[in-house]
Amino acid sequence: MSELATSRTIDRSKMEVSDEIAIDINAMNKWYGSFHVLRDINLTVNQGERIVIAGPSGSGKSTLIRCLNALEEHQQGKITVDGTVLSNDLKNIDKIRREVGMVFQHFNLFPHLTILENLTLAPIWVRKTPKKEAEETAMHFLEKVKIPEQAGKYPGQLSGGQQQRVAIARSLCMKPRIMLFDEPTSALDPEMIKEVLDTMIELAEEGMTMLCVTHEMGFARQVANRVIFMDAGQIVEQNEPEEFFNNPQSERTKLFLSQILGH
Amino acid sequence: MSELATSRTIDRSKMEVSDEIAIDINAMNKWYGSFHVLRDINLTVNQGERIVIAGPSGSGKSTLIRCLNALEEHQQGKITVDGTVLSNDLKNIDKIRREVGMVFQHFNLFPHLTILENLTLAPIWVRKTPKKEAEETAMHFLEKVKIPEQAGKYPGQLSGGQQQRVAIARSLCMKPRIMLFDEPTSALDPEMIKEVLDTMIELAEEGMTMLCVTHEMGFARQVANRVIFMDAGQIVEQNEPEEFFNNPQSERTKLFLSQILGH
Amino acid sequence: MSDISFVRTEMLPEQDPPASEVGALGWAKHNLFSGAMNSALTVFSILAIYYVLAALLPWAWSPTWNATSLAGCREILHDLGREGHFSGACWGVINDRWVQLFMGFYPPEHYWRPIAAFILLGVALSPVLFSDQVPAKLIWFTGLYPFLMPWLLWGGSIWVPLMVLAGFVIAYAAYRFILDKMSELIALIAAVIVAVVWWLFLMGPIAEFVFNIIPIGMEAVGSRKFGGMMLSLTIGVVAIGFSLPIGVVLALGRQSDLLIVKALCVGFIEFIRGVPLITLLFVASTLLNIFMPPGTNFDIIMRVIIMATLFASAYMAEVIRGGLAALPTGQYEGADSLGLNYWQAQRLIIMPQALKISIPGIVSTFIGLFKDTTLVSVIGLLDPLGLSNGIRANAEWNGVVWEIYGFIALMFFVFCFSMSRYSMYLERKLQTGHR
Amino acid sequence: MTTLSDPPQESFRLSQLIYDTRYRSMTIQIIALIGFLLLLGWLFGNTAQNLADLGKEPSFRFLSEPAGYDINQRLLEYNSQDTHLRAAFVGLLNTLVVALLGCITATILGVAIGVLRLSSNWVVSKLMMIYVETFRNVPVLLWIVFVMAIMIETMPAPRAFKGENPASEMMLNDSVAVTNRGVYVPEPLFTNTLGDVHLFGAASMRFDVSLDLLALMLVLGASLWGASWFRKRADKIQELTGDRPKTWHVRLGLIVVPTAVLLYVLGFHLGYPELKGFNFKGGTHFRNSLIALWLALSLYTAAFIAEIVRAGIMAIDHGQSEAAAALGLRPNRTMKLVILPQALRVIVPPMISNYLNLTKNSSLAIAVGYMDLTGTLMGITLNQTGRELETVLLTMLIYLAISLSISAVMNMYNNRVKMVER
Amino acid sequence: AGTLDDVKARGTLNCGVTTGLVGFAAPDANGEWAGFDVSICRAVAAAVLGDSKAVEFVPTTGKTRFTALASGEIDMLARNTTWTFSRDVDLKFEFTGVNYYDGQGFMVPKDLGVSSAKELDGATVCIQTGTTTELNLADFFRANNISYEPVPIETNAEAQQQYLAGACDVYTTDASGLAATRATFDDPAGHVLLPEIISKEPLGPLVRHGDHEWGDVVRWTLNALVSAEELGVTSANIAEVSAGSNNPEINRLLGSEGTLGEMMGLDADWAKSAIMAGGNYGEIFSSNIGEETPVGLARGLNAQWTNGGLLYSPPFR
Ligand SMILES: Nc1ncnc2c1ncn2[C@@H]1O[C@H](COP(=O)(O)OP(=O)(O)OP(=O)(O)O)[C@@H](O)[C@H]1O
Ligand SMILES: Nc1ncnc2c1ncn2[C@@H]1O[C@H](COP(=O)(O)OP(=O)(O)OP(=O)(O)O)[C@@H](O)[C@H]1O
Ligand SMILES: [Mg+2]
Ligand SMILES: [Mg+2]
Repeated sequence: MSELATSRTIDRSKMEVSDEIAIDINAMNKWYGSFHVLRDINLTVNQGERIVIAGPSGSGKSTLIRCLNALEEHQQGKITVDGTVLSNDLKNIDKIRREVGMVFQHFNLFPHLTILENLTLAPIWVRKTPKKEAEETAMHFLEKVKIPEQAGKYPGQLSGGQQQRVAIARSLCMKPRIMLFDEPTSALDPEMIKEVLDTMIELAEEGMTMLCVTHEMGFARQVANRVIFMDAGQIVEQNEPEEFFNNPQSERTKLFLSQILGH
Repeated sequence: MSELATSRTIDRSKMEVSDEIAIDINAMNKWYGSFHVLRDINLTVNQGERIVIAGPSGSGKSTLIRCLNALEEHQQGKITVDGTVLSNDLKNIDKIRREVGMVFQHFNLFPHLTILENLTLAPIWVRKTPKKEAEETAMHFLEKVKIPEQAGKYPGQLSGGQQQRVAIARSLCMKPRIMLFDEPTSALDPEMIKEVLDTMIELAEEGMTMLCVTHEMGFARQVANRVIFMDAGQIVEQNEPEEFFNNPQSERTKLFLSQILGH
Repeated sequence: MSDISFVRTEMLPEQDPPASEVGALGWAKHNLFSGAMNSALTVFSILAIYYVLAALLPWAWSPTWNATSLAGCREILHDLGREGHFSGACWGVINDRWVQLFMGFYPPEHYWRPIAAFILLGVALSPVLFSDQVPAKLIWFTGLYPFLMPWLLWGGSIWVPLMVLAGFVIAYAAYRFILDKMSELIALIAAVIVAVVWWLFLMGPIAEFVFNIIPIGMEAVGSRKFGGMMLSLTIGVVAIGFSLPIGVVLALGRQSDLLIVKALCVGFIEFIRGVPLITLLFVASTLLNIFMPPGTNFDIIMRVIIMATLFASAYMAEVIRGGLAALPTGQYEGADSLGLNYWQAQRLIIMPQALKISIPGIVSTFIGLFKDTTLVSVIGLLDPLGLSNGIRANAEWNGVVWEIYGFIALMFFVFCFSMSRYSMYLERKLQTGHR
Repeated sequence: MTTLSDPPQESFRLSQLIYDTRYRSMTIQIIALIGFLLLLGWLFGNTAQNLADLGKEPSFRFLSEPAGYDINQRLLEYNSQDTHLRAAFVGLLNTLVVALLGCITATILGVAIGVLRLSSNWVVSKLMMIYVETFRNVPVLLWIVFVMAIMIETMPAPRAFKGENPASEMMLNDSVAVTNRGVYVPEPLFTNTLGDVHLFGAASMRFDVSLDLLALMLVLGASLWGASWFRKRADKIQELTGDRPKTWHVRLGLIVVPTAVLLYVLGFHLGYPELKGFNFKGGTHFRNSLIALWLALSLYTAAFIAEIVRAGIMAIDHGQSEAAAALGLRPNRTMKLVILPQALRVIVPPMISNYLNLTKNSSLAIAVGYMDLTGTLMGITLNQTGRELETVLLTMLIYLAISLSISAVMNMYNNRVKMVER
Repeated sequence: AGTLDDVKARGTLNCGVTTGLVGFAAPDANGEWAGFDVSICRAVAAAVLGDSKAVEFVPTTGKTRFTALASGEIDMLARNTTWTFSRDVDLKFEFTGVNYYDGQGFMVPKDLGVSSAKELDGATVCIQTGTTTELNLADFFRANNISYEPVPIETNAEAQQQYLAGACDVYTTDASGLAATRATFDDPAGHVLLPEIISKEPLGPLVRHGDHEWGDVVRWTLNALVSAEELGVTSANIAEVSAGSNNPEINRLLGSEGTLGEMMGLDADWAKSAIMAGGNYGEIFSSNIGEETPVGLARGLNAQWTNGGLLYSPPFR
């Protein structure tokens, strides 16, 4: 794992954390059939926080963040996102999904639409933005992720890193207040990882609330203000990045860190 | 690109070049449809020469060596291989193919046959060697490429480097006088590249005439006695390796070398 | 910001999920009643199932197995107090005729022959289908089976299939002989001509001559005695068997860059695939004899098999073309660079791989053809469906409908379903198999 | 090796025919062509010889002779004195009708079943699996006779509608009668009818076009065009403002009102079927043979289409619908905007071959007495005239033409869809 | 060579029959064919080969029967086929006699209350296709200027099914077929045959045009069966009678006098074998379709000329 993911200097000054609560998870439990994937999760995320979630494979990281925008259902406990309680009520789910953007490991761009169409689809159909306006926003975000010239192409014609940046731009077009990332760089080649991490750092600098499942520890150090370590469906340890990496408390965390930073 | 492909000391003493002409290409031209791929190629290769062909992608390197064993047809000029004129006559083509071995980038082993069967197929059916004898030869060459223990396996069960060595052994089983290599290492992981290059160096030491398309410049330095640089379907420059690398003449060659050795 | 550091000192044990998530209840909640729409669908489906079963089961539950005529059935049901049109099935007809529905008019004392033929078919196919579980030597048997099967089914002198086989040997010998002297193209053409001459003109008299000296053979059974399921299977198996080589040739022709050859193959394939099978069967029943030299006379089953073979070949060609297309060009180049010629490359490198990829497609073609053999009833052959007419033309069973149709449908279902499952299994195996 | 002497300027040698790659392919092709021509010649020779022996000369004159038989199901006016050619034409139209109807219903059914098979509802998905397996693994001919038998045996005969206390009653306010002879529904009639135009005079291909129908189609076409213009306007508004105006009532009005006015002007009324004598009179009669064939073909083909649809949808990565959901798209929008456009590309090509199969299978009409092309030209005409060669070949050619045109049209569509995706 | 030689060389007779029609031809559970048409085939086989079992029965449909015969696939066709001009002349066949005088009739359910075919205006009529019936039917209704709705059906079994379920009001085919079909009904009395017989349907065996030797064999075998009934020769008394009788015609017929068999290229006792195969015409009739059988046909036109029928065999002389 690359220790230092990016070479640019990072401006931590803008990354302020407000007191407003963005996400509140209270005694949440989830089962797949009879398998207990998430156990008694309690977590509060403030507006503007950048949280990195790490942990061994199968520890429930993806499941956790997928619960936050109702891609998975939880069975016990209460999740409040941006003041809205996540229940079975479709209206609430719609509302939350509009506030929360998500980026997947495998990009999940729509291959039959051009990049521009990928970006404007949801604004037009969900937010009811005029097409023109949606396209302007889209181009704005494409410029932000540094590929405005690809607007007319199809996803299949782009490299992995470019595709992932388009995926980030697609989420941003919905103007979300919170962004979830599920291992956004793990399907990419080393050169491309950098492009994507740069984009994410920029986002962090602008004060976006972010929950990010990743094993890019360099990114965690530079950007996160909290690192959460999960194992066996539970939050085992959380701390500020410096503390977390230099002075892990639990045995499991130590073991995990030694493995991941070992080579 | 690794500068020094192999660490063993190379015995250049045995690599003698005789006066006999192995390949003679005279004013050869080739078109794909109306696209002029090879332009006025003139090249004479003596018995025992080791020639490396380099050049940017699409410059016609593969096409050139594929013309030499009639995998592609040329439209103008004369190619003489080992004394036989490459014409439309099937008999001549058969004869040349028997004298010329070829190793491809993607190995092209036959996945439904075991390694041993891959090696004995052509000797049995083309050279009409008795099966027993063919198998002995095959085992001999398998030992030479250092994987005799894999004889009974199927290609799918071998690593890329092992597969490429089997491909070399397969060509050798036909006892060719000339070997053509088309980027034999470019589909391999770094560790495997070494295995394959070692095998090729050994071959060179035994005095085999070799034409090799490759970007392994370390190999070119150590083994080749001539490097040919192609661009846009033409031979732009040819020279001894030392001269070629240290003192390139043409601008294009310089540009190419700076790119390929640059990082 | 509050202190965010947190360390869990004690790991939580796994807990059982809430009662509504597991067990029958949880299962039902997730699989049957998740949402109003789903619940409605569930109720509706269960009602539909109930309705069908309520109509079907009482009818099917009918103790008429031993009745010897429809009137007998009615009497039995009458005695049970069941009256009316749908009071109960008349299973007596199945009891009386099931053997016939399977074997047609094949002489009962020879029933072992078709049974053996179809069991041996399984053995012959096993090296292809279960290549990892049976000895590879068995492939020899696979090669011999095409000669064994007709002999078992039709019987007669053993010398006929042996002489047909000899044709291949002679052709091969001629090929090798000429190959030493001339090009392989000439050798190939000569071999074909030699074989055809042998089969058409020499084989018959020689086989008869040898038979007179060494009379080994089985009692001949004419194809008119074939009927029922056995007829369907015979047509299906023989047609698929013969269509395989023809399909390979057509597929190669369609892939080739020889314009005329390609045009001929494409024309044939598209023509056959463009017309309904039934028109081809009409050609078999009304025209084929007109196309043959005056005086030739195959019986109708032979003619149907010929047309079914042509029909299957066109579909087979497309299946095999798919297999060929799935091979990387590197395989051709590898073969070329080793100096193998076209036919060697096809035989040793390309076909073994292409055919293996095509097996699931071949199995589906077979299933399709097997189902389509029911069409022969339209031209008067007594396949199961044709036999059902014959059976209903007997005074005892006149008026029986559902029982026979149901039984025939069941027979086809069992055959086709098991084959389609098998081909699915093969597809999975091919996907995960080495490479 | 010493210097190479120039090869002698070679003249053509015979062996080049075989060894020279340039001539070799020629040689093979010419041999193939000669072989093919020989085969063809042999077949022609045999045929001519055999026909001469039988005293028959191939001739299509019989086509212009009176057919002598009646056809119950016909779109054109026809009687037993019309020619065999016209009978064949009537049969051809019947083939096309059942094929068209079959393709439409098979698609609807198949898509529904394919989607339901993917349902999370256990009972429903298993039920659909049973449906698919049952229908695909039993021959279609058996299904045709089966469905026909069910129609005949379980529906009431017209007689059952008779008497003081009829055993069966008409449905929908006495307007629809479901009998074992088929279904009778009200037919549209016009008091102020515009009459018919007769095309092709007295030729065998002649047919009448109802001007009423023509006028209706024109008006309907215009209305549809208007409606689509309206929809396009809605698209534009959505593009501009983001909000999509509700247009369905305007569009519905645009379609319904002009048509209704025209119907009123023409004096539209329904002719109800009524039991008179042996049969229902009036109304439109869908014969049991048509219904049985249509149903059986649809049900059978639907099983295959369902599998195609299922495979098509499953071929779409699950991530696609998750991504759409994460963007806040509702499931039906996701289906329409994301899943279907992708799935269609996978689905269409195998769908074409199933349409072709359905069309070819419609030739089994013979089993239920539906007078399609096989039943007329290759059936009664063949039997009455004894012209096997001519009738069978003609039938094959017509089917071939149908098949080729279906695949041509569908391939065109296919290419268009492909273009969009680079 | 002629068909006769072929048959002798082959050792079996290939005889075309229907795929199944009650009383006329149907296979039983053992695959043995039986019926009125089948008996004719057996008689010919017995006459030519001396073995009534030496027959291959080839089931044919209305459409395939003529090609099967023309192409030589079958030696004779005994499949309730109507002797018409065009079949004899245009299709190039030779009818060798009539084994059943039939006519096309109508059957209706009794409760329909119809007593004449002329009252059938607007009725739905089931017809078996591939026969002359559809032409007769079209002619009849056109001549009487009434409308009808034809329902063409491939096989008798399906026609019967449709008729019984009420999918058609009337079933029309040869009257013999109607009677045979009615006989197997649950309630035969509930159905009536209408008085109109709208056509002449002389049914008989046929062979290919031009092979007169073979035509003679089939023709005279049929005549032998008819004559035998006229002369009182039955399968029961034939052993006794063939030893010699006072009636010279019987003697000629059975081969104890004269060389009739030899003239045809058959054994002297050809007719004896033919009669022994299934009895004389009367016996065949009564055991397959006669009044004691489920089919229950009366002799009617098919009685001997001496009994007011049309059966009249030329003399054996
Ligand atoms: N749909 C599902 N049904 C049943 N079990 C599941 C499902 N999805 C995930 N699981 C299980 O839940 C556990 C947690 O999965 P999750 O994907 O959240 O892990 P993760 O921490 O994201 O791992 P990774 O780093 O490999 O992505 C795993 O054991 C996985 O097998
Ligand atoms: N079969 C073909 N038909 C048409 N053009 C071809 C074909 N094969 C190669 N070309 C074109 O010919 C040119 C030379 O191709 P070639 O494969 O010889 O290049 P190369 O030098 O081997 O490149 P690389 O390093 O990428 O392998 C390229 O522009 C290529 O696009
Ligand atoms: Mg994960
Ligand atoms: Mg290359």
